[in-house]
Amino acid sequence: MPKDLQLFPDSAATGAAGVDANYLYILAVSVFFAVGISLAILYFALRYKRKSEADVPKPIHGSIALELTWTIIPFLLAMTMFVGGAVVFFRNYQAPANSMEMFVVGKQWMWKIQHPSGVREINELHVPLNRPVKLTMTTEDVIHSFYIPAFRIKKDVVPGQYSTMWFEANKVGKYHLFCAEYCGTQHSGMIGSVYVMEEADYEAWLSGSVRGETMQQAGERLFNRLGCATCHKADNSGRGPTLVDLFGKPVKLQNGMSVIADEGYLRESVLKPSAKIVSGYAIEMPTFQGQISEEGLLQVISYIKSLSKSAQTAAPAPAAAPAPDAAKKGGN
Amino acid sequence: MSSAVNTLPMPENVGESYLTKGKGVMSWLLTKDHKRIALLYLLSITFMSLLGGFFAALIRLELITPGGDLLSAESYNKTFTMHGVIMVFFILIPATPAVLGNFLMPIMIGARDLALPRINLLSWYIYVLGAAFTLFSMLSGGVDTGWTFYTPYSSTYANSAVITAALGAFISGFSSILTGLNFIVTVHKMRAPGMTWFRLPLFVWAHYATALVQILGTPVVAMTILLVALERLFGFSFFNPNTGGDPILFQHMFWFYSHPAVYIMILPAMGVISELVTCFSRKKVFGYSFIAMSSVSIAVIGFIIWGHHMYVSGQSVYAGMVFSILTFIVAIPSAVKVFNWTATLYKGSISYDAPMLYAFGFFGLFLIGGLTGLFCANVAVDLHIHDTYFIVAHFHYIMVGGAIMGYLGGLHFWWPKITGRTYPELAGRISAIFVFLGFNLTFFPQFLLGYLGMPRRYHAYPEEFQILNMMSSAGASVLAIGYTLPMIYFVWSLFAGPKASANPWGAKGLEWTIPSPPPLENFTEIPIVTEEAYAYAPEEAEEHEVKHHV
Amino acid sequence: MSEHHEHHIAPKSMYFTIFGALMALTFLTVAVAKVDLGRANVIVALAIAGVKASLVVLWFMHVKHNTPLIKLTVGVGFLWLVFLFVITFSDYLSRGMMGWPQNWGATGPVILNTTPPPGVEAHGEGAASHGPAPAAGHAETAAPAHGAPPAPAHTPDTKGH
Amino acid sequence: MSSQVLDHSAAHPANPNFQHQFEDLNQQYASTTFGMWVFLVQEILFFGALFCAYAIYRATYPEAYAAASHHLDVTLGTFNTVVLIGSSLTMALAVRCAQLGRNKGVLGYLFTTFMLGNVFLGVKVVEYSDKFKHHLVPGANFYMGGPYNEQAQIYFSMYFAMTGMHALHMIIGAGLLIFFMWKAYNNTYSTEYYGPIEIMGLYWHFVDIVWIFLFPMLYLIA
Repeated sequence: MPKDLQLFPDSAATGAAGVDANYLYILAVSVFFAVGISLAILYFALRYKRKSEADVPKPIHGSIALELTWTIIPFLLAMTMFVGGAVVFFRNYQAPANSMEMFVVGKQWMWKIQHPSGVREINELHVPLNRPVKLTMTTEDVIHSFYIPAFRIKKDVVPGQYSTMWFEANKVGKYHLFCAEYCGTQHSGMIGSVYVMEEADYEAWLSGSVRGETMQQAGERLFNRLGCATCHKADNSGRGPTLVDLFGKPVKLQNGMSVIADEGYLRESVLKPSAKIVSGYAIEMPTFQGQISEEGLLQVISYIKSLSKSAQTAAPAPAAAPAPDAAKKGGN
Repeated sequence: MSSAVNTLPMPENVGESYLTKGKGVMSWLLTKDHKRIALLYLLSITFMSLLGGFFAALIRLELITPGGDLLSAESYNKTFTMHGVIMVFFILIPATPAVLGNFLMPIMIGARDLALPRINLLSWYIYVLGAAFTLFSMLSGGVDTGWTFYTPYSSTYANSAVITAALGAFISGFSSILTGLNFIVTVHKMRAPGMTWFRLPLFVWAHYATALVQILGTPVVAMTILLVALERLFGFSFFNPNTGGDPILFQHMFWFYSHPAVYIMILPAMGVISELVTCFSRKKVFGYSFIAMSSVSIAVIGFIIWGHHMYVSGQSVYAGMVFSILTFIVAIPSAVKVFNWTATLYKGSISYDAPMLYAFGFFGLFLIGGLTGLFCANVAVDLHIHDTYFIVAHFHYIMVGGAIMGYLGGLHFWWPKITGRTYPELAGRISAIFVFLGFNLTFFPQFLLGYLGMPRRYHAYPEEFQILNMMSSAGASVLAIGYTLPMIYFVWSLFAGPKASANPWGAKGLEWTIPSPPPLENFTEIPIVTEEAYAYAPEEAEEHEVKHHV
Repeated sequence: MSEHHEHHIAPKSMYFTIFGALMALTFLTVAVAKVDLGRANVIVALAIAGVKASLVVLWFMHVKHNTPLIKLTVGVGFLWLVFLFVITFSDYLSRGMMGWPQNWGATGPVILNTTPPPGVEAHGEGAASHGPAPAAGHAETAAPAHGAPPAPAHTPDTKGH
Repeated sequence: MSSQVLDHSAAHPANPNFQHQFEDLNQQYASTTFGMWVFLVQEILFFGALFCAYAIYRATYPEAYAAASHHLDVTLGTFNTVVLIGSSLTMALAVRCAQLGRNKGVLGYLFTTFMLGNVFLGVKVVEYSDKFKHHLVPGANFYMGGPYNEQAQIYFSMYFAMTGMHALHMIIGAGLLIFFMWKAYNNTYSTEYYGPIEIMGLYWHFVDIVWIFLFPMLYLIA
């Protein structure tokens, strides 16, 4: 038997309060208007019931004053609702600088989640309490939507692009994870759960769970195996621009414009190098489309991020780095 | 209780009506008379609504239990897709304009027929062709992309009859375009002398605004669906991410039409409600020009707010803000309408005939539907409720609570005029009450489900949502009863219903000055209109008798 | 309501002058396309096409001497086109703005997103010897001064004609 | 005389093409031409959606568009533009003859328009076969070479969609021209009844305007 009838979802993230506040405010205004108008209609319907067929009511054309009042007041109310929503929406886009990075790859009917420390999960996400977590998400096939009702957030993952979303869990527990954008036969099977754990439990789980090399190490291994290092040398002597200290910085392009080197830019430069050529370089880089999976891309990007001093996110130092110490910097 | 007193001298039903004026099937299939074409539409739309309703029943039955045990996942997806495609393209969009609009609009403005009768018949044949394609796609394995055909699933990954269903929707779009074209030309060029724009009944204003949306919106979705079909058939890459295409561009072009399409569905119903409220409170409408202008402003603003379907889709933050402000602005004209209708009831002489009960039902449901739209327009709340059952409940309150209630109310109100027979009054009231109660029982729990986070289009759902889903399915059976009642007593009234007089409700409007059912040419003489719309009260200043020479 | 309007028949010469103008504009637009004006090419091509289209609409389709209703209809048609273009582009142009995550990748034109997010100085300031010359001003054509010149000596000009 | 009732019988002209739902031929002419203009507004939006997709992808991949458009033959495109504007001229002259009631002139000009339309379609067939030969049709065996091979598929998808839809409208137009040539042959048109020819003219000029925008957008990318 399902547990008792729950009418309001529990909230387990800092962002949830903002959404609930907006919801309750609009609910209050709506109930006020709905009840007001329904009572007016009911009262008029009863009060002015047709007594006899012959009676003909006095015609009332209308009044400009009344029309203006019930145009301007709803307009102002609506604008306050807009502002309430916009504030929370903006906050949702600004992931705090010190947030933990996690990577999500949607695939027809499962969520593959990678932690920077190398832990991989399917349809499950373990997060520490009171720590901002930033998700960088993409999909290998169709559009899905990463949705955690208890945190009141969702974001579509679109093929060919990275979508980002962040939250800060503030209540321990196990919460639903849904796919909210229709994605095919098992759309309703693409669900899972998010475990919010105390800091200590999270560290214990992290070290306890089986994992190989960290994402940066896997990225570096891929970086060398695919031959990126031959052109992208650390001292910028190769045929391609150096990647040291690149992440997060604006890059001057061939056509005179500049663009911020974020995850999406790095991903596109790997898969479609000709799309944006760095100024001063030839179009020589081959496409790696099909030679590198979405997870591999995320690992290479993590490696490139690790080369940047300024964008050094507080990636949790792997508790026990079983792998040999980081390969020597900057490739051969 | 039904008011039978007529206030205008009534020509008795002399001569042949449009029903008796031509015999045999060909006289119907090749008719150019807007009244017969309206009846052809009535039959085909009723058939399609049986089909759409069947799929709705299947969905509700499936969702009684958390596990997906009535239908397999794939057939459930095909069921809700077919429910969506049939309801949107073949019932909600054509219903009021093609049936009531086609029949009444020419008569209301004092014309013999629509401006382009052959194009009107062509529009019905295109509708039938589109319906044939959609039904063929059903027979050849069904389509499981949802009525929105989102790429890249619809263009690359779906392995069902997507192209046939897409062509069905594509073709039905042109039927809607031709109806809109006919209405615009007729209102501009065919009004009787004296029928100025601000003497037009609000029913005509609402259909004029609808026609604007049909003309300006439908071609964009027609092209978008064509591009998806080309991409799927020949491997062209319009929205294919592998070659640099952007699935979000499909969503932009799709919703550019599909949001104004919801105004194609609701505006005609608003037109019907304006007529019902004035007739049954026997009073001039409150703020005539405000209601007329709010219809047109809904049609225009409706075109620049489609992005509220895409707040979480990867659209930029800036665009989300722009669409949110504009979406809140479009809510204002709808609010103005509801306020004006309520004010019309003030100091009226209100009778509770079946059409008026449908109008009260419309008020209740459209209020909830419209106000829940504010939640969806708010970007923060939409982060949570997008693609959940909150959205499903919202648009059902507007589309079924608004558009279908208005359509049924209009059908009851003009049934005597269309068929010359009177439907059983008590049965009409009972069906209105059933529909109102059944509707609230079905869709109100879904608001709660939505905020709890139950996503849309789910074949199986977590257990804690079961109680609310069961309530919703229970309500659906009451709603089903409410909808089948009219079908029974309308058909019954065709044979055994008492003959209807020309003006059974004592209503104002040119359609009530001609016999029911009306003669083929509508008017023996084109009338000269000299008074305002809904001039119920014998005001001394405007006391002009509508001249009639039989 | 039928309004009565007399039809004046345009002289044949009008049609030929308009035809001549259209021919001239056609060859003009082809000639201008050969000159590389950078992004202005699109604007010029659209302007010429706009002039040609309005010539056809006003004279060949008789909208010039037509009722205001017809003129309004033509105007509404193009106004709705502007709605579609402007609002769809407002999404695409603002995807990278103000340092928000660009969720880049498949699309996102480069036009407006040149401001780095707050607190991040431009690439290469620190490592003067690394990477192409810091984006000081528009030094896009000068060969970037850095360690080892890339293989091809001159800046590869991908903007071939 | 201010009779309240419009005297109905006098307004019925004897013209066989008069449709009875109208009051008189003027109302018929006004309604039908206005109806055509509303139809053309719908066509503007129909092609507008295509141009919007084209514009978004051109802003996103300007170099790919430039590289791909070099595979189009500008001289053939220019020739086609001249042919189509010429057919627009002859169409306008046909309408003028109809207004003057010269059915022979109408027939002649319609025939010239019809032939020019076929020349245009012939050139399109040549261009399309050239694209097929050079593997430039998007899909499995598309290969353009060069760094922009991927995004060029978008350009050519747009190319085929836009010029294909335009050619389809030309074919429909050609069919209509045949119908109107047959009507002109039967001396249908006169100074007070020439609406249908003007409507055909509006349709043909619209298709010409679409090409006026298509030509620079597809062929003349620097």
